[in-house]
Amino acid sequence: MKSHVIVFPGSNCDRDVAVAIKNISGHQPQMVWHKETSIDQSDLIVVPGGFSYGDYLRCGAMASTSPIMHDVVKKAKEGVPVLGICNGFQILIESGLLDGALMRNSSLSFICRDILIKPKNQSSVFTKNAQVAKMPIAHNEGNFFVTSQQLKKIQDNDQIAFQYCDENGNVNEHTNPNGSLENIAGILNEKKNVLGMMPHPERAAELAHGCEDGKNIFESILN
Amino acid sequence: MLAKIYITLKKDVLDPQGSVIANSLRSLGFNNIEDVRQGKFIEVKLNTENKMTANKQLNEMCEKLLANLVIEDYKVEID
Amino acid sequence: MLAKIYITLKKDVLDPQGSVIANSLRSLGFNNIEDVRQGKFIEVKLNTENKMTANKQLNEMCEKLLANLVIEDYKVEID
Amino acid sequence: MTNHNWQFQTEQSLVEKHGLKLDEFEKIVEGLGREPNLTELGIFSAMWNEHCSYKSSKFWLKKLPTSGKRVVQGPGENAGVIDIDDGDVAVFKMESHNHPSFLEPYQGAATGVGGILRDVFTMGARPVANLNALRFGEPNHPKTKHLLSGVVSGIGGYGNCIGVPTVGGEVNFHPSYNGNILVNAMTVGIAKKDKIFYSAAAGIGNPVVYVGSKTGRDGIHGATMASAEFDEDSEDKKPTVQVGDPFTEKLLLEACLELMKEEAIISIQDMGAAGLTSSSIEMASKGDVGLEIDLSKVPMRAKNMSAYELMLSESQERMLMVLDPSKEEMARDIFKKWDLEFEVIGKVTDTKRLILMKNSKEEASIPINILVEDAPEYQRDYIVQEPSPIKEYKPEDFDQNNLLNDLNTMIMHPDLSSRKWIWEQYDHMVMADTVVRPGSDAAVVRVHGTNKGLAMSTDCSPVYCKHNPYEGGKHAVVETWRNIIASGALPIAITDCMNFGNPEKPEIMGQFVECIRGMGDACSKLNYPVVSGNVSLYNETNGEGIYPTPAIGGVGLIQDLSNVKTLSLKEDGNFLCVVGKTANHLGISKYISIIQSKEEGGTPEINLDTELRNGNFVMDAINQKLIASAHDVGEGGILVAISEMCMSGNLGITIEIETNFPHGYFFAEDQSRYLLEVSPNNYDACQKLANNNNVHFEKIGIVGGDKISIKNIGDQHISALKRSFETGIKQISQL
Ligand SMILES: Nc1ncnc2c1ncn2[C@@H]1O[C@H](COP(=O)(O)OP(=O)(O)O)[C@@H](O)[C@H]1O
Ligand SMILES: [Mg+2]
Repeated sequence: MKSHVIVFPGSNCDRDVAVAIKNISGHQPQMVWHKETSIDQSDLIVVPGGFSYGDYLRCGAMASTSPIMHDVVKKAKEGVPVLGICNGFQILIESGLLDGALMRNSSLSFICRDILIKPKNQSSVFTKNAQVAKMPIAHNEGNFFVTSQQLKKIQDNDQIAFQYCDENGNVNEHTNPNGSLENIAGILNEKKNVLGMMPHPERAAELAHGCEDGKNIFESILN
Repeated sequence: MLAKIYITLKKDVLDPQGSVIANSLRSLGFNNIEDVRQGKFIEVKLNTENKMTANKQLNEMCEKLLANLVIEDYKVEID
Repeated sequence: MLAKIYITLKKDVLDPQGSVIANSLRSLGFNNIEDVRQGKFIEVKLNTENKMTANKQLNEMCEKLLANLVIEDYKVEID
Repeated sequence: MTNHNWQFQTEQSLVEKHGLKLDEFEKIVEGLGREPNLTELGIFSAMWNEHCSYKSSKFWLKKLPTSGKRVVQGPGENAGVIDIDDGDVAVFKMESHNHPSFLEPYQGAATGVGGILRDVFTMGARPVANLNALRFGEPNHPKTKHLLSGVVSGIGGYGNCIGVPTVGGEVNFHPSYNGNILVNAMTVGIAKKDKIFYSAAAGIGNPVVYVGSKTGRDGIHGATMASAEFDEDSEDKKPTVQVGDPFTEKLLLEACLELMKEEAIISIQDMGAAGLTSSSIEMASKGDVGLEIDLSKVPMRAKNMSAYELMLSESQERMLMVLDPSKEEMARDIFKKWDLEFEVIGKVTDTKRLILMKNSKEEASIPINILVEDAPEYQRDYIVQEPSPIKEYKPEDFDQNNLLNDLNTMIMHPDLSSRKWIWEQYDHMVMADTVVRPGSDAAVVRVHGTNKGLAMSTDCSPVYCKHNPYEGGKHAVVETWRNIIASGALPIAITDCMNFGNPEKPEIMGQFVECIRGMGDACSKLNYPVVSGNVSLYNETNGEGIYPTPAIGGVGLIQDLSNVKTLSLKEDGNFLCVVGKTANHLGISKYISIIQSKEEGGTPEINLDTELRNGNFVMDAINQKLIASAHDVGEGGILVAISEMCMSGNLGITIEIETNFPHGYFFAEDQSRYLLEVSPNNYDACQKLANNNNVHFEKIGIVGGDKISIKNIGDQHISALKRSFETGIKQISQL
């Protein structure tokens, strides 16, 4: 089991996700500085949350042009599982690995709180054991948008990974924290080996966090 | 050489920021506001005299980094 | 009537975004970048035909809401 | 001041514009043996102003207790340091950014956070939590909405980006802040005890290195504009508001911590207020050495900056270090990796002078001691005013049928309502060690990789301080102490931020003196020393001072995280018990101010012996695992505290206690009280522990259901209460 966490200037959930992976799998992930150009053989590449390049210009835009991203894209195309969380999701979108765009939250303010998500796709390496789960979000730009054709495409192709919901799995405007189209909280690429999601599973990964629902996603890839 | 770049959201993309601004303006008493859209205005100082190459470069910058073509359009102007 | 508003940071005010964008462009190979400043570009659709009053209104909007006069300058243009 | 016959070349008005008194100027001339040039005048002005010299407050601050078994570093360094066992230390401090936040709330608050973070990581600590203490004017004052939303998004904007969780704080609204809001920011960091960095420069000939952002004309002392030298193109030279760049600060943080792992840094000091001036002088003075700086080497953002501007610029995200010369290249590589400026700008000398060169011309030469040791210190006149009299209230004055309505009105008020609208804009979970999030008493943050944690809370009641500064000073300290105890921790030490009006007015100075006396008595009694702090005076508009506001930030240690308590009720059938006596003190209470719109009746008094006994009892009971949840009784009294426990736990309660003065019992703000949820099995043990310690402990109700039911009075649904609770602050943002 070998995993890698990419570190950009301004990443700030890199350590958190590494700790979660270590606790869950027993293996210490390797941290990869963005200026490097290649990643060793890997079973999981994580693009962590934070404010790469300060979120200046557009979240994820500058990080997506970092040297390491060529190899991340290449590995993703070869089928290596790639997980982007929060700013990592934004980076994967900007690098073209995932469809759509993440715009400013409809409230126009940063939101940090627990939300619930339910899996729509239940076959990918990330979501195969997923259920309704509670975990935090913490972002300013998580308002997912795609054009109507693209939406149809990702729907038809079962690429919607998670939707914001309530305890009973109901998906509606009251359970939508940021204005995302179709309450989308996470999406997959066509091949289903790349997942981008706004919620932070690494912040709901041990008892001290008050909730362990986030472990499921890591367990299903790592074990 | 000073270039100006305008980045705007595509027509059919919702602009949450613009609508909030429009509402705030209305509540300040500007009742004749029909619509507000917010974009970016970027000024780039380039060390070159050649407008042609500058123009080409600036367009490339927009495509590669400054604009997100999924949701945004851009326009380049050179003084 | 469509109006365009340009909001820019005052000259000596630090523009953290601009400098990071400039560095990022340089590392993409655009070596002749001297400086980048990022501002806002706001389009306002107004239901009026009178340019004079529109102009007055738009300036007021900038002073009251759109621009932060402590650190920003603004410019209004009417098509 | 003496009446001078101005006999100097320097214009009298120039001296005044630099905020220096004429006899202070005489002192400068005497010390230098000549008149200062403009750059030197600027340096003196910065060093001798209240902010850097503490000239009005020093005498009194020395009276605070600052030592204790766990104190590793008390006041005097960038931040205080306390021992939290196992070779770990906690490093923390609070600082004000009041005036800049009033001018530009987003940037003012953001740069306030940036500044206090640097104070903490300069000492070698990784920041692990931010807190704040905020005061705004009346909720419906025309400026409040703009200031509140700007300050909150500024604090979030900076903290979220740099990736340090903002885990707590406090906020009040009062007309005394209409024209002068308070923004106090606190940072807590963790370091290894044997890896703390200090500011004293050492090693003659060692390089002085500038790192971080470039220097621009940010926040230069207003006097620049006035001085004759800048007449031409003065528009260009206007000082500008500081803009925060949290991204650069994040890089600076990582680069500094990376370099601190090597044995390279001899001394380090952040550039805060008065930038290069205060940082270089601080280093030289602490190390009893001189510094020679070549200003032309300073990385500049703007063109043609003068020596004066370079020395007084308050550009953010910068640091000054003295390095071991053999490590210079290694250090340079680290900063290069993080894309930061790194420039050797000078060296340590044995002259004990600050010598500034620019393009080979000497711009200043000042003996360090006259800047620091000889700085003016005043024992200002003060008048201690009589505290507001304590008023006795009678049951007949209140209608008990209104009691639950009154409760509803109170918890809807911005002073008592939920602060969720605020903390949801802060990332309070990044670093994944937040164990108790905002919304409980103290926040708890785990020490990374261990099973211990730090509890922290900021508090102050300015209304209490106004009406009785001595009791108010005690209260601010004790309130953090209680919050920390209620979260399951041992309170260890505090930092403070003393926000007051103009100290040249004897009544204001009297408030300051009395608040300090109250704080000192509480700290001594509770073995809870002051390890760092900050003073912000002259908070006035149109000659009216703000209410005295000694904001306190307390820190405690939890050895075993399984002892953490929150205020949420946990289980049907448990007993709710009150610790401490209620004596119907309604004076200056939230009830009187919100329901009766009055501010009268006297500040409640604190008996520090009772306080200590009750607190120790709660700590013991928690450590003996007898307690399910805990909450201190604060503003609003018992019923507000009970409501908070119910709303947070989504559980109701049946209150059985009988009283012939319900308003008095339920809304009084008598001190030294806590509410404890105890399972029936543990009740006897608790009662016995209380008896043995001479602590008043009494069961008042049984947890369960979805309502607050009070015998002989009525019911209130928790869900309805919650709706009211959540409107308060949010409403302001929608005004
Ligand atoms: N400005 C703020 N930022 C973050 N959290 C805040 C702020 N103000 C209050 N809080 C949080 O809200 C809760 C209630 O605060 P407060 O009313 O001061 O409690 P108490 O009366 O127990 O001291 C605490 O958890 C506190 O940390
Ligand atoms: Mg508090």
